[in-house]
Amino acid sequence: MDGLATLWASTGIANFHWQQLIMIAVGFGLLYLAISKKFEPLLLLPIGFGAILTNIPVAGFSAEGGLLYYVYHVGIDTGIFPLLIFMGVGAMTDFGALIANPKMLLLGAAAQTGIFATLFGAILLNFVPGFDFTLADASAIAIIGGADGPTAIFLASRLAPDLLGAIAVAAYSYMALVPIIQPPIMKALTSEADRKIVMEQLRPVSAKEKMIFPLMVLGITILFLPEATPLVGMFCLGNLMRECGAVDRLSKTAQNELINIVTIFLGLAVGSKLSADKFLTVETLGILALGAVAFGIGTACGVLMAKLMSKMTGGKINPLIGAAGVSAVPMAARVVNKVGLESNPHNFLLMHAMGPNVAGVLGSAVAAGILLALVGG
Amino acid sequence: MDGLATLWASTGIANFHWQQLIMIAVGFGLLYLAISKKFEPLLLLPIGFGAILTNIPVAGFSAEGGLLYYVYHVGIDTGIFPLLIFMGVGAMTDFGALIANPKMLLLGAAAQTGIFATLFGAILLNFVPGFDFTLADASAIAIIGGADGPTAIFLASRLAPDLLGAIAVAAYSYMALVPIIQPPIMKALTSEADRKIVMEQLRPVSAKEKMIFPLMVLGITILFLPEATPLVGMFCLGNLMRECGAVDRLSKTAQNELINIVTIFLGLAVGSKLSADKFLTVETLGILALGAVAFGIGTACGVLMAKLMSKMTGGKINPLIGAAGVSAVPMAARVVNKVGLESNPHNFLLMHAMGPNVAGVLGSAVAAGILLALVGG
Amino acid sequence: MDGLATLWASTGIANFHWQQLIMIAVGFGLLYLAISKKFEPLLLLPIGFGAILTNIPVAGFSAEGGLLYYVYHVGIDTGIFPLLIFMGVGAMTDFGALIANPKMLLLGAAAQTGIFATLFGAILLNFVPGFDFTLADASAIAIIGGADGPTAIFLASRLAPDLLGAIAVAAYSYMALVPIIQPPIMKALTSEADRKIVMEQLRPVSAKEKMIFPLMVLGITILFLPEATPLVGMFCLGNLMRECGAVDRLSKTAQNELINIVTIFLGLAVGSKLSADKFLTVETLGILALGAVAFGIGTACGVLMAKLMSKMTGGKINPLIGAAGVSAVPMAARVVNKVGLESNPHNFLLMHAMGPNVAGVLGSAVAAGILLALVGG
Amino acid sequence: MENNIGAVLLEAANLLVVGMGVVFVFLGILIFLMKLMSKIVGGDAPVPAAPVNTNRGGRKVSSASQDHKVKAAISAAIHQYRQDNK
Amino acid sequence: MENNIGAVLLEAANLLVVGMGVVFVFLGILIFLMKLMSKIVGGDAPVPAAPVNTNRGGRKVSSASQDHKVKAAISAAIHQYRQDNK
Amino acid sequence: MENNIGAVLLEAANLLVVGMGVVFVFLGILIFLMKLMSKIVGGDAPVPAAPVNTNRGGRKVSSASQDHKVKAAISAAIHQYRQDNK
Ligand code: NA
Ligand code: NA
Ligand code: NA
Repeated sequence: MDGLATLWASTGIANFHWQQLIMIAVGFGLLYLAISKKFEPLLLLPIGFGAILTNIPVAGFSAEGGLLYYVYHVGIDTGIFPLLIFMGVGAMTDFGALIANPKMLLLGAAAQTGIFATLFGAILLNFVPGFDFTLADASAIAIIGGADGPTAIFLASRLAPDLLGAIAVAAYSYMALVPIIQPPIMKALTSEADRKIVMEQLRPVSAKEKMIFPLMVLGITILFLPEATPLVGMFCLGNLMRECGAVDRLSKTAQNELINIVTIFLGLAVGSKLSADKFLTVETLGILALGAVAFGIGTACGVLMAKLMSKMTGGKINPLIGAAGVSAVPMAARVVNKVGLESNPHNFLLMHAMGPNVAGVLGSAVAAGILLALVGG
Repeated sequence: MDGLATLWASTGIANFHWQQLIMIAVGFGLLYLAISKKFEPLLLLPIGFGAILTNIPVAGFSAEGGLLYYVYHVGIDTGIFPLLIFMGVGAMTDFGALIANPKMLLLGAAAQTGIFATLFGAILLNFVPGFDFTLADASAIAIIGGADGPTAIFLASRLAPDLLGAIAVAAYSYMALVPIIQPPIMKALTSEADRKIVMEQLRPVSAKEKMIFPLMVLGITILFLPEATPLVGMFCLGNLMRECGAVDRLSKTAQNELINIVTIFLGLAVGSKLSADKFLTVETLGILALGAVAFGIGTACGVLMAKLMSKMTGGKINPLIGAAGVSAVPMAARVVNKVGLESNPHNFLLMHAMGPNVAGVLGSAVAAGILLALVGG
Repeated sequence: MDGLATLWASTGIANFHWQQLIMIAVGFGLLYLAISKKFEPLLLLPIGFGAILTNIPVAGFSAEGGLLYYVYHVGIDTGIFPLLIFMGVGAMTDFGALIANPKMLLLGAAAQTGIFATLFGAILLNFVPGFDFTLADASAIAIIGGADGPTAIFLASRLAPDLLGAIAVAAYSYMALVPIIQPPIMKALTSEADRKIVMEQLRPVSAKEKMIFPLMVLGITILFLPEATPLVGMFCLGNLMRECGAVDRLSKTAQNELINIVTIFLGLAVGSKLSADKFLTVETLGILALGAVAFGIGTACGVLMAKLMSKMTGGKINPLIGAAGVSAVPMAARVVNKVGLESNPHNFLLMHAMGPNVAGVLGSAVAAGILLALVGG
Repeated sequence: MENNIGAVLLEAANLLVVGMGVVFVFLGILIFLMKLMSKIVGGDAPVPAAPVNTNRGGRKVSSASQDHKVKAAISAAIHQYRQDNK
Repeated sequence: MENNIGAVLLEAANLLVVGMGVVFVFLGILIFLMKLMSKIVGGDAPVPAAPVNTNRGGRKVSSASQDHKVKAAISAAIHQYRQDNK
Repeated sequence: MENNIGAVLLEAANLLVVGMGVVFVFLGILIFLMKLMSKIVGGDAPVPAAPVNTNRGGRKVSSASQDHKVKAAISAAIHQYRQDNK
């Protein structure tokens, strides 16, 4: 019966390192957050599952020839998966609210302060023993403040692949935590009177404007920031397919089956980066802390900018909508709406917050392009 | 007009080997079985078509640079296609009937005797001149008794790629033949009184139980049989997506578009292994014979185990449901139901047979893991 | 602030070559044709977008490691994308009208004269200084006359990859221009009396005939022209899935999600071949001119053949339907219907024109096979 | 070089003749086989739907559902067409 | 060579015994764990559907009502937006 | 090493200033262009839906009537085809 001995030698029990057990527990923790807490379940469920699979001893999911090895190298190493997700998100995004009120872009810009301030903070953290972030690491970590999952994954795969797992987990977790992180900051920086401001109805937007918008965004990105064109370009392609009215079957597929398929694989591949040696480090704690800081600063700067604009327009803008500038579509806009309703139960800010919300997506893609141009390659 | 001569020299007529003609006939035969006889058409149609394409002279479908060459190497050599199919099947499987009656797992275990007995039989066949199966070959052949297509393809791609075509064809053919193979065995091993036994209604199963189940299966597979985690893990991922209620759009895509796309390619790639030199051998006859034996033994052992359990529970279990333990979901369960109705027209065994049926899927994945651990690598 | 200098050095403005600007303008022009003029938008929109992306300086979409680099090499270099499109088109094609009236195949044959005459013309063009088409180039260009996008892309990727961009753009543009190119030719070659001919109702076609048809086409292609089996085989696979009634879920996926996904990527990859050095040449002008000639000759020969058949059958065939033999399904058939209605407002030729129309698809796939056999490899 | 073009021209002419010939022969064979098939499987009968249905008797219902599917396909196509032509 | 087959046969017999043993042990453990789970999450209770439903019911209703409010707000906003953009 | 961190800190500060500056400039240009576009394509007009609709209306109607004819032809043909294939 030496078969039994061989079999015993190949069990998980006989091969576990305690770090793998902890990482599998982390994976189950992510599944719990995804399923029970509804934390961005579409991504965190496959990420958590991938984290479990990659830490199974003997099975070799992420070893050469393993399933996750292939998925990671085909989809993330090449940058293809996040770009396809971005195309799908573009096909799902309605820029109407932003086109009706272009100034909202300033809120999407202000909220990016979270990114660049966190970059500075990450380097500061190097004074703490145990941390040694390069500028590339710091940039990849800082993009968590962009509150945009695919952008974070894309940039991390380019600048700091070793930190990708922690960065992606932090990005999606904080995006899910927006309803908890943002309201206190929003309330601290605004007065009750501010929050009661009713904004005037948005003007209607024509189909033609919606169709030209992605081309315009693409055009100026080409001119001024070509490093951002992979992200912005695929996003604009999706949005153009959505708005042009001529390729509805492609648009429908891009925002349904294609994005679903890619999401499953992207999640598994990100999870495969949650190995013990990469994740169970003090740097992960730093990343989680910096991510929270980034979200906070982004939210605060968005609100402050909105407050400034409110002053300058004589109180036509409710400062709360500045918080939506971090992106985290559509969660942040919903949080704005909810906080606004608490102060004035007849004041529906959702559509007004959608403008800065989608502006935040563009803003963080632009920030990613700047970081790629200055820090990358 | 030397163009005509060149063209003639490139016709199929001028280049055929008779073996290719026979294999193309085999391909058309598989199409006939798939379309007219409804033998597992979703797989046998693309397999048959792939068999035709790969045997066309001059066209080079399976030569380097050919379509089937790429599809095989990307999808089967890597093991990705069968694993994705397994994920989709997991997303389609309802374990409710098994969770309500966990003892049914014993039937799913008993039916795996077909696999291990056939392995022994395959080695015995080496006494016949012309056969020379290694232990790896024998294991890959024996898994046909698991009555599970993707498991058979996955194991064969790992242990005996040269036999993959014949093994896959045998597995799917016998799965389609379940309604013909099983009833005589079932009737021979049970009495009319046995077959009339009415089973008590299954208890309701909560959504929470269904959600925890795949995680539990994954957990003990990690602990005791990590070699089985590629198959079991992807199956559990699909099932978790189905049952958790948080990622319905992923679950829907996994069990529809994604599995459909992969099925087309998997079938073509399997068909590409039906080349004359691999298929027109005496070993193929051996594989077909052993496959039938495996099915028969699996069915018999399932029924006998059910009979034993019926005795021990004082006749609360209808022995017929043991036959469903081979898997071949849901065909085997339907056959049980039909044979049961012949003896007692008011006795609906379908839901009771679904328990052993899905248990059989787990059982053969576990058996595959054991074979990989002991014979593979 | 040397960051600003670095950033400026990486802007598009600082890196543009004027040729790239022109090619980006060409890309926007294709988007305009696709969206505003509805020129085959499903393909021309992604082609145009791909043309823009590939010509962005710094971004490196088509450089090694860029998105379009991967898409092109995975999908077009291998020939996989056009073949999958062909499978999807097969799954969308109803051969009923052709099966009811097999003689229509002669019209599909006659219209291929456009291909072979253009091949001759392309070589003739070598007398003009600046042109230097090889026989392979000429063949790839000539296939534009087949009025079938995926066939043109497949053949060009095999025989003249450098010309692929221009050939694909020409093929889809002229297919979209069928309503403008064909009517004058049709009217010039037919009399008012010809155009008034009412054709007798088509006989009903059984499901069995429809199911056997793709197998028969595959069979004789295997026997006589195996070089055409990649195209014809995948087309027949799609059509068999459609007509056999046993694999509806595969057929549905092939003609919807799968073809949509592949269309997006195919378009982008074709667009990536629209680089300045390949497209801004006098050869592109030659290709555009030859393509128009090919369409014209194909249309004319189809109509003339139909006229001959009309004479021989004593006026039972309306010569207009010959024009549909070029393929461009279903546009050409619709044009026939429209021109027919102008002469006789009660004469609906649509179903009669569908016969030659789908025959034209087979005809150009056959022609492509001949060119591959005689000119290729 | 013009001499060279001449040689290629000859080849192209050769291709023109051989190519069109083969296209016609190939599709001609197909015509012949299609007619043969129609005779064999009964598609040419005066009331052609009837024998087929009888032949397939048990599957009559399924062929009806097949029709249904064809109709669904047609209406899907029309739907798409309308959307394209908006 | 027959001697060789003999050795492989022995190995196959070994596999047969070990394999079936492990399959039964593995699925046996699973049976045990499933029963345990059913007891813990309450699936085995005499009227099993009830406690489970109550258990989840509380959460469901509260989250549903919360959801409902959000949905009302959203649909009001969307309605307004649509009218504006007509 | 702290000296090294100092250098990187300086670079990070530089990035903070340049980065935020470029983000604002970039999105500022976009604001300008969006307002320009709205003026050109008529989205900002007092009754903005009207001119746009008129603008596109002409095309829509003509293409609609064209569509109608084609659809009539198609549906006639399909009707005939369906009856034949019953
Ligand atoms: Na953002
Ligand atoms: Na099984
Ligand atoms: Na054609």
